Amino acid sequence: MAKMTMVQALNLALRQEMEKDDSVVVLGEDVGVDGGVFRVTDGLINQFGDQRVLDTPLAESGIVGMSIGMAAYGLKPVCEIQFSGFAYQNFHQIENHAARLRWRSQDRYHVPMVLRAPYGGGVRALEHHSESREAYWAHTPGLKMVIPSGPRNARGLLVSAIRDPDPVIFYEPKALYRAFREDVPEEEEIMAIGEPRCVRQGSDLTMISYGAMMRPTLEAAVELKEKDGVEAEVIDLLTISPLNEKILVESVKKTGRAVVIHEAPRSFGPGAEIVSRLMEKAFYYLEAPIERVTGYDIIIPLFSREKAYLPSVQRIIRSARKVLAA
Amino acid sequence: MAKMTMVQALNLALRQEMEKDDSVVVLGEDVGVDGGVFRVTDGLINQFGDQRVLDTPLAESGIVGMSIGMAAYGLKPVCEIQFSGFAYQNFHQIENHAARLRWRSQDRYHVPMVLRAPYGGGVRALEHHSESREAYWAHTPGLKMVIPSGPRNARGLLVSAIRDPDPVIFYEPKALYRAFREDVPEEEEIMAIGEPRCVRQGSDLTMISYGAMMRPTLEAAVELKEKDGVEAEVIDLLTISPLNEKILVESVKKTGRAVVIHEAPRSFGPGAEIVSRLMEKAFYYLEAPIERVTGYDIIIPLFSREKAYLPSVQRIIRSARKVLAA
Amino acid sequence: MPRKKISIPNKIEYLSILNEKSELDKKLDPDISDNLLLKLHRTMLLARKFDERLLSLQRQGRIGTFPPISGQEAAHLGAVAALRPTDWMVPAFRETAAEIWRGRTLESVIIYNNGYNEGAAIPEGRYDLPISVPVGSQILHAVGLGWAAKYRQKDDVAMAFFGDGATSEGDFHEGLNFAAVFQAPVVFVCQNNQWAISIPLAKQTRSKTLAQKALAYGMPGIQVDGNDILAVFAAAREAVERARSGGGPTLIECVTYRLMMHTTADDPKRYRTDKEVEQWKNRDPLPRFQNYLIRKGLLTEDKIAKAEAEVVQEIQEAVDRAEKQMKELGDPVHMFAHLYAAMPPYVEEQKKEFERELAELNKEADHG
Amino acid sequence: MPRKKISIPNKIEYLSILNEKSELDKKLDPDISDNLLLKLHRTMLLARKFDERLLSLQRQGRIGTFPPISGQEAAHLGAVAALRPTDWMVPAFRETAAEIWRGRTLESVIIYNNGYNEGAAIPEGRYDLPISVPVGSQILHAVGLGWAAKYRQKDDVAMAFFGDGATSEGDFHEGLNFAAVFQAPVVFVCQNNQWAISIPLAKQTRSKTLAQKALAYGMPGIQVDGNDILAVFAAAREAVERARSGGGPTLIECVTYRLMMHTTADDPKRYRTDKEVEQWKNRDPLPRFQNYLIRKGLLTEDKIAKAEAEVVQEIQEAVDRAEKQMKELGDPVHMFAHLYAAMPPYVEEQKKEFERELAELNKEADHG
Ligand SMILES: Cc1ncc(C[n+]2csc(CCOP(=O)(O)OP(=O)(O)O)c2C)c(N)n1
Ligand SMILES: Cc1ncc(C[n+]2csc(CCOP(=O)(O)OP(=O)(O)O)c2C)c(N)n1
Ligand SMILES: [Mg+2]
Ligand SMILES: [Mg+2]
Repeated sequence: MAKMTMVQALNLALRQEMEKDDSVVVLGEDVGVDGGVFRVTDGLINQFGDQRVLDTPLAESGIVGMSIGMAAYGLKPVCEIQFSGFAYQNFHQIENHAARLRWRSQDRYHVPMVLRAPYGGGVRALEHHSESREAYWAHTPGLKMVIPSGPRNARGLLVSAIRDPDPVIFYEPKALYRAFREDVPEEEEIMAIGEPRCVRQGSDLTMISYGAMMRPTLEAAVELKEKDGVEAEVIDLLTISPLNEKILVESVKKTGRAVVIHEAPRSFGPGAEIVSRLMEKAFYYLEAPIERVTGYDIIIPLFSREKAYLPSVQRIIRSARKVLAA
Repeated sequence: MAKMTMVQALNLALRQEMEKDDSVVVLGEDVGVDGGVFRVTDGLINQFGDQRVLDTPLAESGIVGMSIGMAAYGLKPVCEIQFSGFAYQNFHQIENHAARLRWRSQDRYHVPMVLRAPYGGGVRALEHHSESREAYWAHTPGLKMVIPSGPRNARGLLVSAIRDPDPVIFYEPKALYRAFREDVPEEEEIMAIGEPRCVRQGSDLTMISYGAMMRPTLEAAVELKEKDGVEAEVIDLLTISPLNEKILVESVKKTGRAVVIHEAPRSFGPGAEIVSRLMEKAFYYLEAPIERVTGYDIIIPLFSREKAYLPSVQRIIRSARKVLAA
Repeated sequence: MPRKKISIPNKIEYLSILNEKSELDKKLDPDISDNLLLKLHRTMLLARKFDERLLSLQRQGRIGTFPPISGQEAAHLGAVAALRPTDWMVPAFRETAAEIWRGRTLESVIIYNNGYNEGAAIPEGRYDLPISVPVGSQILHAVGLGWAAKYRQKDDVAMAFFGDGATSEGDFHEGLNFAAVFQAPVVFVCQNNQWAISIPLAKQTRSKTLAQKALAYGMPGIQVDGNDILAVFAAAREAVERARSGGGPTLIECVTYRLMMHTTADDPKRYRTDKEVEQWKNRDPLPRFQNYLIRKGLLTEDKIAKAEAEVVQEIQEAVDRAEKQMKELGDPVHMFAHLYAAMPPYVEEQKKEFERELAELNKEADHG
Repeated sequence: MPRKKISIPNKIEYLSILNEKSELDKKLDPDISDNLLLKLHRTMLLARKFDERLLSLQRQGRIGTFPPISGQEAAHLGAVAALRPTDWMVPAFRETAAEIWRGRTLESVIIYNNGYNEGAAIPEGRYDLPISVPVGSQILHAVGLGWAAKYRQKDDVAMAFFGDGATSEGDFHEGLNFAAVFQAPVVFVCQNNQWAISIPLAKQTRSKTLAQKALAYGMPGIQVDGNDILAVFAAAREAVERARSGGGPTLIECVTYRLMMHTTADDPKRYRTDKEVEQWKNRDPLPRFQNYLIRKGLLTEDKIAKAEAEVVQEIQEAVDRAEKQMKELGDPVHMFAHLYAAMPPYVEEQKKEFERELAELNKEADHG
C-alpha cells in the first residue's frame, strides 16, 4: 500500500475507473493538459487521450448540461467544477435536470454523473473559493451529496460515486488535498455511499462531523479525553445526503449528548437536519441540547480572517464541555 | 378598506411605492404589457411607462444581474422571476453578488433589490412550477427571505422589502394569489421584516408555519379545538431568514410541544432550522419531540398527485396528536 | 476612421421553397418521395386536429394547461423528419407534431397534460428526451448526446428544439459554443414564432435574424420559412447530413408563428392584434402544404376530408384510452417512484408513513 | 443549393495604429494630448513595476495569490482612459493598471491580495465596482449601471472588462443581449489574452474573432491590437462617445497576451511554450509605447530611468503603508461587518459568542 495524499487517491480512483470502464469520461475547465488546478486529474489526458479527458470552454452550465446529455446516452461523466463557489452557475442544470431525469422519463434515462468540486476554507484562497454550501444540494431530492475526509475514503467513495447510477455531488475538502497521507491500496477498494462511520468509540458524548472538520473534531476528542477524561464517540458522516441517521441515533441513545460540527453557515445548514433527526429519533435519550459548532451566518471572510471563521479545536471543546455540563 | 386578493394587494404595494419613489423600477419577463403571468404587475406599465416597467428578454441571470447594477447605481429594482423554479438560473448572481456587494465593497454599495417569485403547489401547474425551495436562500448569508400568507401582510411586507436597503427574496404563495380576500387599507401600511406573528393563542401546543401552509395549519388548530379540546398556538413566520426565533421560543416554553409545517421537502428544509433553534433555546421546556409535517423528500409530483404531496389538515392533526400524546 | 475589415467565413442565408401561394421554387425542390410527403401531411393534419381537441379538453377541465402548437407544425415536423429513428430528438415543449412523428402516443400527451408523470415516460426504442420546460436548458443535453454518439463512433445526430425566447438564455449560448468547439453532431432548430409569451422578437434581441447568432460560434446558420415544410426539411436534411458526416453543428432558424395562445393560461389579446394573427393565418403551413399536394396530384379535397375524419377518429380513440388509463393511475404512492435507482432509507420511511396515512384515511372514509 | 443571402448590417473591423516596431499609422493617429500620453506612460510603468513587486511579495509569503497583468496594460488602461471619472468601471480581476488610473491606491491592492476585505473598499467619488472573481458575472452589472444612468438622464457610461474565457459564460451572452435590447450606454472590453488559465482561445470558441460575437446582438464590434495603447484608446473613445450620445453598446476585443502566470498558483509551463511567450514579448505594449514617445520627443532614456526610479519609490512607500495598515487590521471581529445594514439578532448573538471566545482565548494566552 502506498502512502497517498487525497489528491493522489482521487487521481487513482479516476484512473482505475477509466481503465476499467470506457464509459467514464472526465470533463471540466483545465482538467486536461493542466491536470486540474489542484492536479486531481493529472496525467489522465496522457493516458486516456483528449476524447476521454475534455478541456471545456469556461462555462459551468455548459459542463453540467453536456454531462447530463452524455449520461443520458449511457456514459458516466465525471465533471469538475473548479471551485464549489462556481457551481451556482450550473444550479439549474442540476436541480431541473440531473436530479430529475430518471423521474421525468419514468426510468427510461438516468444520470450516472459525478460533479466533483473542491470546497471549504483553510487554504488562503481567493474570494468565492472557500465556501461550504453542501446544504443546497443536500436539500435537493434526486441527488446524493458526498464529502470524504481522508485519502482512503476519498478514493473508495469516488469509486462508488462514479459507479452510482444516479447523480452524485462530490465535494472535496481542499484543505485536506495535501494535508496528510494515508495508506491507500492499489487494488480496488470501494466504500458505500449512504453509510456514516463511527471513527472513534466513546460513551460520554457523540461528535458528528465530516470533511475537513473531522480533523479538529478528532483533535478535540483527544484533548477532551486527556484533559477531561471524557470518552467522545466521533462519527464521520461521509454522505451528507441522503442522510442515514441510523448510527447517529444509536450513538446518541448511548451517550445522551451530541455536538455537530461543520464549516457551513449555521442557519439552515446541515447541522440543523442532524439535530432534527436526533430530535425525532432519540429525543428521550437526550440529556442536553445538541450544540452546533459551525461557520457563522456571515460570508466566510477573505483569508486573513478565515481561521477565525472556521470551527477550531477550542470552539469544539468549549461546546462539548457545555453539553457535558448540562 | 377594500377587500383584495393577494394579487391586488401586491399590485397596490408596487403601485404606491412607485408613486412615492421614482427609484423603484419593475422588471422581468412579461411584467409590462402582459401585466405578469399572474397579473401582479397589471396596469403598472400604463401608469408608469416602459422606462419604469421593463419587459426583459428571457434570461433570469440577465434580469437579476441587471438589477444588481441598477441597485448599485441607487435604484430600487423589483424584479420578477416568473416562477421560483426558474430562479436557479440566477442563483450565482444572487449568491456571488446581490448577497455580497455591500460586504465586498465594504459598504460603498448596497443592493436594495427585491426578487419576487411565485412559489409552491396547489394550483395544478406544470412541472417546475410548484416547488418550494426557500431553504436555498435562507441558508445564504446576506439575503432576507420573506413569505407572506395573506393579502394584507403580503402588501405590508412587500412595502418593507422594497424599502429594505438589502436584497430581499420575496416568495409569493401562488396558491393564495386569489384564494381569498382581505381588507387592505388604501393608506400606507407597513409590516416589518424579521418579525414572526402569533396569529392564534393557545397553551397546549405550538404550531409554526408560513405561506400557503398557514391555511391548513389554522384549520387543523380549529379542528383540534373542536374535536380534542386542544388549544393550539399558531405562529406565522413571515420572514424565513434571518430567522427570529424569539416568539417561537416563548411559545414553546409555554406549551412544551411543537409542530412545524411547510411544503418544502423535509430533509435540510426550513423546519430543521426551527427545530434546532428550539432545541438550543427551549430544550428543557420540551415535553415531546417536535414533529415536522412537510413535503416528502421527493420531487413534487405533477399536479394530479400534488395534493397527496402537500401537507394536509389531516396530516397536521395526526402529527399534532402524536406530539400531544407523547 | 479607415480600418481593416475582417472577413467572416460563414454567411447567413434565407431559404424558402414553397411560397404562401403554394408555388414551388423548382430549382430548390428537395425531391421528397410521394410516400414521405403524404406521411408528413397526415401527421400535420393529425397534430392540428389533436391541438384543437386538447384545447377543448382543457376548456372542459378534462386536462390541465398545455401549450398549443397550431401554425408551427411545419417548423418542427419538417425538421425532425430529416432524422433517423435512432437519432436523438431533444424537445422543448412546443413540438407535439414532431413527437408524434417520432412515435409518441396521443394518450401519453393527454396523460402528461393531465398532470400524471407517467405521461412523460419514454419507451425503449425511442431516442427522445422528455419535454423540457425550463427554457433553453435542454439545448446542452443535445450537445452531450451528440458528443457521446461521436465518442462511441456511432453516426447518430442529436436535434435540439427551442423557441425565439430561448435564444436569450445563457444555456443557448453555452450550448452552441460547446457544440462548435467539440464539433458535436447537433442540429439546433429554433422555432422563431415571433413571441415569447408577451415579448415580441424585437424586444428579445436586436439582432436582425436569429440565424446570424451562429456567426458568434463559427457555425453555419440558416434562416428558413418555417411555415414551408419543404424548406424546413431541406435545411434540416442538409444540417443532419453535415453533422452525421463529421461537419459539426448547424443553427436553423424557422420563421413561423404561434397562431394560438402561449398556453391555455394565456390571453394573447393582451399583447398582440387580431390583425397580426390574421396575416399569419394566410401563411398557415397546413393549407399551404395541402394545396401543393393537391396540385401535385397526391391529394384531393375528398381524400383530405377522409383523412380528417380518420384522424378525428384516431384522436377520439386516444382520448378514450387515456381516460380509461388515467382511472388506473390514481395511486398517489406512485409519486415516490423513479427518483433514485434505490430508495434511500429515510424516503422509504416517508413512503411507509404516507401509506399508513392513506390506509387510515381510507378506513375513515369507509366508516364515515 | 442557391439561396438568398442575408445582409447583416454591422461589419467587424480590425484596428491597429502603432505597430510592433512602434511605427505610427498617421491616418489613424488618435491625436492624444502630450499630457495624456505621458500620464498613460507613467501609469503603465507604475503598473508594470507594481506587478513585479507584487510577484516578489507573493514569493516571499507577504501577500497571497494574485493575478499578474504584465503585457495587458495597454488593453485595459487604454480603454479606461477614454472614460470620465464619473463614468462607471466594472472590472474583472486583471485590470490593475486601469484601477490605478481610476484612483485605486496601491496599498488597497496589497491589502486585498493579502486577504483583508478592507482592500476591496471603494471610496466615495470613485465609480468603480470591486473586482469580480466569478468569471463573466460582472458584465451584467455594467448593463444595470448604464441603464440606470440613462434612466436618470445622466450621460454616464459603464465599461465592463472581462477575458476571452468569459465570452463562453452565459452571463456574457445575457449581458450583451440586454445591453443591445435596452440600448444601454455600455462599452464591453474583452481582454483576449489568448488563454483562460490553460485553455487556449481555439478551445474556447470556434469563432474566428471574439469581436464578431457582437453580430449576434446586432451591436457594433471591433477587434483592436490590444498591445497598442493608441488603438485601444481610439476604439474605446469612439465606443464611449457612441454610448454617451445614445448610440448604444459596443464590443471591443483587445488582442493581447498574458506574459506571466494566470495567478501565482499557476504554472504556465504545463500548457504553453516559452517560444510563444517570447514571441509575444516582442509585442510588449510598454516598450512599444515608450519607443513611440521617445521618437515623438516626449521621452528620453534618461527620463524613463528617472520615472522608473520614481515609481519604484512610490511602490515602496505603498508597501510600507500597507504593511503598517495591515498590522492594525488584525481584529477578526471585523468579519461580521458590512453584511447587512442592520445586523440580524441571531448573527448579533453569534458575534457576541465569538467575542466572548476571543476574550477567553486571550485570557488563556495571557495566563499560559
Ligand atoms: C428558464 C425559464 N424561464 C421562464 C419560463 C416561463 N416561460 C415558459 S415558456 C416562456 C416563453 C418561451 O418563449 P420561446 O422560447 O419563444 O418559446 P415559445 O413559447 O414561443 O414556443 C416562458 C417565459 C420557463 N419555462 N423557463
Ligand atoms: C464562473 C467561474 N468559473 C471558473 C473560475 C475559475 N477561473 C478563474 S480565472 C479563470 C480563467 C479566466 O479566463 P479569462 O476570462 O480569459 O481571463 P484571464 O484570466 O485570461 O484574464 C478561471 C477558469 C471562476 N473564477 N469563475
Ligand atoms: Mg417563441
Ligand atoms: Mg484570458
